Amino acid sequence: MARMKFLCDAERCIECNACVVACKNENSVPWGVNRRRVVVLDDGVPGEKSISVACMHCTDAPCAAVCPVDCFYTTEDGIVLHDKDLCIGCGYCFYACPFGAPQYPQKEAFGVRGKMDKCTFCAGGPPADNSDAEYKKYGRNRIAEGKLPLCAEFCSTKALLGGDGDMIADIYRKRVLKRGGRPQTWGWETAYKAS
Amino acid sequence: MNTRGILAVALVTAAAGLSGCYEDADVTVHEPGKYKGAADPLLSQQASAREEALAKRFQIVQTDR
Amino acid sequence: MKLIRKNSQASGAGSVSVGMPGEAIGRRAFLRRSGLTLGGTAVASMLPATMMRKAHAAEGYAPQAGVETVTRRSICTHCSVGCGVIAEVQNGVWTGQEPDFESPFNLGSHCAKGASVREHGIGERRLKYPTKLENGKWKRLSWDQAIDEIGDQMLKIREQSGPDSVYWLGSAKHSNEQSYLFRKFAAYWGTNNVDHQARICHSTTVAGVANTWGYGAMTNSYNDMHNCKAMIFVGSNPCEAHPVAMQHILRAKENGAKMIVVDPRFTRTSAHADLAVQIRPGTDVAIMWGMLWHIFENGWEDREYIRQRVYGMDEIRQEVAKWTPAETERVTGVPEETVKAAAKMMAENRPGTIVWCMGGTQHTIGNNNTRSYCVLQLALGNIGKSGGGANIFRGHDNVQGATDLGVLSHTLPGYYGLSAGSWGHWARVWETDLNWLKGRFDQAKVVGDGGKEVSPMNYKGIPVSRWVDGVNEDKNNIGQRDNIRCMVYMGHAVNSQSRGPEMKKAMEKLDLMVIIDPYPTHAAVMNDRTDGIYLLPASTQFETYGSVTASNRSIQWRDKVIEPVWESLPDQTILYKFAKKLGFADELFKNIKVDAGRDEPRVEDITREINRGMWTIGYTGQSPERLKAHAEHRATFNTTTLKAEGGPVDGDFYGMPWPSWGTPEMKHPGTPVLYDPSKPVAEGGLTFRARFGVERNGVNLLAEGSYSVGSEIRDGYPEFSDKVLKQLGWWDDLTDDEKKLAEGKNWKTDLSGGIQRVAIKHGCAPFGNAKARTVVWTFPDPVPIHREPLYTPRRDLLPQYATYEDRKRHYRLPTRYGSIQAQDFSKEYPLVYSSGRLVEYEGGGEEQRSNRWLAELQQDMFVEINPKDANDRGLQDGQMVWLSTPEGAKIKVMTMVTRRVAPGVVWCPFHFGGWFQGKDLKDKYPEGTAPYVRGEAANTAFTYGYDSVTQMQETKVTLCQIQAA
Amino acid sequence: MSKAETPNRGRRARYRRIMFWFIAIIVFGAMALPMGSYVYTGIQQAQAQSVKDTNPRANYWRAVRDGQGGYSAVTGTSMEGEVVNTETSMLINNGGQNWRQVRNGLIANYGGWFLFLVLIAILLFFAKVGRVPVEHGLSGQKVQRWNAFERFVHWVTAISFIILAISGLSLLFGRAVLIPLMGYPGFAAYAGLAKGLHNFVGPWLFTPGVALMIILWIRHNIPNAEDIQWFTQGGGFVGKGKHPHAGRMNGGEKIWFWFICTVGVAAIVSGFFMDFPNWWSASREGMQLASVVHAITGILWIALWFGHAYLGTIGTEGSLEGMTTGRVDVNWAKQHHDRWYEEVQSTSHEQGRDATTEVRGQPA
Repeated sequence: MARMKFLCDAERCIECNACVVACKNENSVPWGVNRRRVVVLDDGVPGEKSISVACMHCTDAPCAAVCPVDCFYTTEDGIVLHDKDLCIGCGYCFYACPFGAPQYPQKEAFGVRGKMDKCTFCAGGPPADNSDAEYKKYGRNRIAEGKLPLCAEFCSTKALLGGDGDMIADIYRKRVLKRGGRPQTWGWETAYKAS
Repeated sequence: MNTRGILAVALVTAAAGLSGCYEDADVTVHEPGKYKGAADPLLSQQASAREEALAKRFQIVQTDR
Repeated sequence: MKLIRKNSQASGAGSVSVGMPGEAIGRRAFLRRSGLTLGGTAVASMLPATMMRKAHAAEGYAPQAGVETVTRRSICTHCSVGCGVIAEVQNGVWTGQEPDFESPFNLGSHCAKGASVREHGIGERRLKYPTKLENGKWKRLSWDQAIDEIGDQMLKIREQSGPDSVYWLGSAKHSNEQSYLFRKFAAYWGTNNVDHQARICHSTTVAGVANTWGYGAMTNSYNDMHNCKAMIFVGSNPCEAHPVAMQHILRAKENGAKMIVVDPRFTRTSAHADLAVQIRPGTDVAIMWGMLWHIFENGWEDREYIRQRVYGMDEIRQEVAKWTPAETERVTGVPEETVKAAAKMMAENRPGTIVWCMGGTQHTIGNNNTRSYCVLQLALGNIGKSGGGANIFRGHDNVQGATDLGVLSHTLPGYYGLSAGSWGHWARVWETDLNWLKGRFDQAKVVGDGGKEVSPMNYKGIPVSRWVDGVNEDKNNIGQRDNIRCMVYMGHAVNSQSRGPEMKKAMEKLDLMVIIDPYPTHAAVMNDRTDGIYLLPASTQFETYGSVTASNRSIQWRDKVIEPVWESLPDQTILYKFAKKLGFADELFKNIKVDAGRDEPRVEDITREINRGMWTIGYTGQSPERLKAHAEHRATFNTTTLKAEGGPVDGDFYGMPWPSWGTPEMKHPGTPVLYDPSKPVAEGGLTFRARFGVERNGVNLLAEGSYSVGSEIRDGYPEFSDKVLKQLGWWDDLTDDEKKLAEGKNWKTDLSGGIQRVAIKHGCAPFGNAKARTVVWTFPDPVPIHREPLYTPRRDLLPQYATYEDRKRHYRLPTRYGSIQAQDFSKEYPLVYSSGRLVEYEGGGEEQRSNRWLAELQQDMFVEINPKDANDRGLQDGQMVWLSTPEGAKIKVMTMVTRRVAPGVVWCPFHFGGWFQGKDLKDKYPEGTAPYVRGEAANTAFTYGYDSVTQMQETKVTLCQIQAA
Repeated sequence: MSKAETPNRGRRARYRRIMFWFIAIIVFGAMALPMGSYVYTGIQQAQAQSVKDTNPRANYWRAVRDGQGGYSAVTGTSMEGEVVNTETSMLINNGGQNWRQVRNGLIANYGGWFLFLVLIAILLFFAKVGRVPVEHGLSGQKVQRWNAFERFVHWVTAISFIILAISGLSLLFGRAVLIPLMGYPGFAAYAGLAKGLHNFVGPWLFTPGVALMIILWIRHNIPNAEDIQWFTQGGGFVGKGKHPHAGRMNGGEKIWFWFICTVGVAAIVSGFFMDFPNWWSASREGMQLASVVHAITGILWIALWFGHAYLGTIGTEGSLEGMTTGRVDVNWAKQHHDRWYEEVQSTSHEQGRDATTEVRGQPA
């Protein structure tokens, strides 16, 4: 059984933010809510690395474990989704998530946050697949169309891999072997020896 | 009601209550793969039916040609 | 909700769109409401989502279930990579974007900008209808009224001051056809005062490179970089400027290529490099010569290659000998070992490519810089090889095409120049009487650049970088009858130009400003005019169709995705309307069919006219039919070689990268790698162009013993003409029809294409086979030398590396060099100020800052400052500061304390606008058109300084000071 | 006690001692061993520190695991520039997992047990002790104990407290207890309402109520020596004996008061922290901590409130009417708050009036 996963190849990610914008475009995500983001560590110094991060669709999802209304569910192919009709916007999933995936359209007094929004792996939510209702609440359901998340499909350097975990692992392993096989050519271990 | 009676009732209530309050300490109560909310049509489809399409798509996305 | 939003023009003024959510949508309104009724929103949030107000933006543009979806194909309009865009359209509304996996350029990928192009169809912040500024207020007009009023005023100016007083500022955002039409339009108006952004991005490249080996374009392609063994990037940051190119670059790296980045900043690209060389801004020639010193010292140069194909390397050696490791380090600040390591890396890993961008070009010595890059590559023997080359990444989607098609003040389409012969050639193509054309220009001769009298028709016009001086300068000092009185900005961002306060002054001095753009632009708001600004809504390239040239010279065809939104019109329609008003429409559109109802010229006809005249650079083989076939069968092209493998376009290179010689019937496949003799010319091979004569001072300028595969002449040869054919005895290979047209003509002017056909038939390059020249004897510095920027912090280097003398006339204008450098500002302004790109924005940034998806990612104009400089000034990260420069301009920006810049250097992105010297101009935009993100334009504070050959502005290095605001 | 039993007793004592240590070791082991993993990771981290300079690529991931932030173009700010979603520049948040274990494990588990056991204890106490009557019977003579404003404040606060307790407990235990009863949509609707009520009643009603009560009654709650005596005598509840002396507030009430002033205020402050994330740039760690503090203090408060409610209603005869009508029976006052009663009497005598009133229809 395929299990859908994301993997960001840090050696390829260039922080172009295509994934962020692709998600906004495909799912009409409002300003301030970012289902995906790119984080750059060691910005501007040798060793700088960029990583695109969103919901990782955990097997034992902490968000699901702490949700007081139990609105999360996992599809057969391992995509963690949630039901906005059940969500009460309490923020617990945001506290629990290691990746900062849950997002809220508001942050206001009296804990008013609106319904939690997060990456759906472009798989929509409970309403009928690709219905207007589903689009409005969750965005597009590409999985039902036999397509993969647009962030991964649009990635400028094909750093962001989205799809069956085994296939991703396979591709990534090949890349690592290719880089590893030429010790002089990849990575920062050698890069700055000259200077 | 005598003390003993009250005690008995209290104990029964305690047992019932404790069982109701129980939440596992370390393991999530959510059951992976088990859906408990409103019916998502995506779930009524067999994932294996999609699997091939998605695998093919992945090859298209990731192939360097 | 109804999905049709376009206003039919018949519905007239006053009616607004149907189904346009406009301001009333999204979080902004949601928040505003929630502010008023706090309890209300709180309760709303407890309701099930179905009952909640929909918080999703732009929902009228969401895909609808059960509605038929049409797929259309276009090309991204942001940078020059040429990424394929697949648009999904429902009921005429652009509802989705899909990856174009078949495109050999992007293989489905996009960067942030490419992923956002659907927003063009939403166009919330677009300029929605013709508008003019009257008594300080924006007033809506109809198109006819606007054209009428503008036309009348232009004709009045023409009468009073001559045609040169109206400046036609075009754009790299035009399609090829629009670019061509725009240049032709200016010619028919009677002026050479026409230019576009290429002047301020790669003009020094074009001049420098074309004068080195023939053509001023990227020699190879992004895809060809897969074959590189080494890559050196100078002043180029593809991670932010050309992100999809990084796919090919990283693939090369994974194949084992070495990567060197030379940049004053530690860029995102540096982060992926094997070696980052952080130079002091403006020392490009020094670092190149420093590397070359090691190459010559160790004998790493390719001697045989130089002997066969390079002229003047000995003169270079003499100059390079001065750049000892110590001197290189003194000037550039880069340690000797690093320079040597870079040189060694390039020498040991061949073929290697060089990539450069604005970091190298935007200097007073930009042409020296670009030539020094070429020399490095020639010394290593890297030019004309797959995996090598000078991969000059261009900026805008069609800056290559617009340059090729001559939206420039010094050339006609196809780099034909402004000589009488060039005009004659184009008059023949246009089937216009040359004398009538001459009559359109100012007749009185003026004193030209060299001090000789010259006709305005043959005198290069004022470049875009200097239009400000064309307005402000005393008219006795300029090379035309009167000052510029009317500016037409057709797709131009003025915030990409330097000297903001001067520009503001110039704008206020003009009689008339006409801004034709999808957005109002910074130009509409940065001045304090109260009258005489016209804003005309132009369509984007997604609302029309035509061809576009990517950086690698490949030409791609765009389909129309949607009808023009609001009341906008495509550029060709606007030009037709103006031509009609100004009285030369019939002449201009003689061979171009115009759809009378819509006033829309047929684009394919324009393409064919281009094919008929562009012999110099081989834009002649790419007929609309062939271009469309390539678009359709793009999946059949190999993604490394770009060659179609089987299928209907078998053997062609994708987009027929120019030159695609001869007529379309000749089926030349295009030239994927320029000057590559390993293939026959008929299959895309080439030699260096014989452009500079056959010998100089007794030295042979033609190639020696080097020729392309299959050439019947096994040595160098000059360019082809009727006479050469006759001498070679090949004249009779021409058909009788060809002979008629070819008689007395050469490969550039023979409208039959016969001369090219016959030359290629014999395996020869029509433009000859010569050596590349490292010494450009016609330039101010024949051998590229280092000169300090006008505003330099290193006064100690001036005795050796001073700039040029002031010039009385350079592109019609007095141009200052030495008199500026003579003043010392380095004490009050100790920081070096540089600028560059962000990945989310492009150019003036008007369309990206108005795009909600992109604008969210860069909400503040900032200045990067090293922690040391910040601490010295007591500045925190994220604090507002004044950045002031020696000419008195100051901008208010936010700090970003970062080690991306070295101490002593600060850097700003140049895409911001909508602020001027500390003031937010939001209220000055026509209602509903202010970009989401506004900020100070970096170039407001940039200072004087122009390239000695092309008038490229110096926006990569000046001096500044930063203080807390 | 006979001598023959002595060795036997000694053996039994030793046996008990051994048993005690066994149990202690087992309990300690059960508690401490999981902590061992922290020690292990701590050692690992320390070791990692020493190799930090040798493998830069690994350093990156180490930094990520350390929760080091970076740069992100995504700032989570609204169009108006307010921060809506925080910490976008953080790649991995380690605290979440700990928070989850504390909340789902410690709090939800032991909190539930604890509350339940407190209830049982009260029930047992009631079963054993029964209702504490007014010793000398109701006199029919009443004395004013709480004025109208005090009563108003008390009841507003009390009702808010009940709402907060029920809604709060629903959010903590509802998933386990109520979803099986109400179903998913039903519970979600209820939980949404509960969350809304909790978030509004807390700051709007409950907090001002608590604040006012603290202001109104703080001078009566200054602890004094007699309180110690009150406690040693078990507040007069345990065993039938002489009732200890007490002022307007007895020792028990003072405990309740100072509990509110400390633990209660902590609950309120942590509640505010979570309720108004827009007022301060509340970090995820801050919110996690606040949520844990809120839950623990809330549960403690509810537990103590069980006792307060018990004593104020069925536990003590004559208490409730003090808070409902404002007046208490004189005999009740003499029994529970003798010092206060004396004080009230003396001040009113000085003023030349009687503090007590005869209630019509009541037996003398």
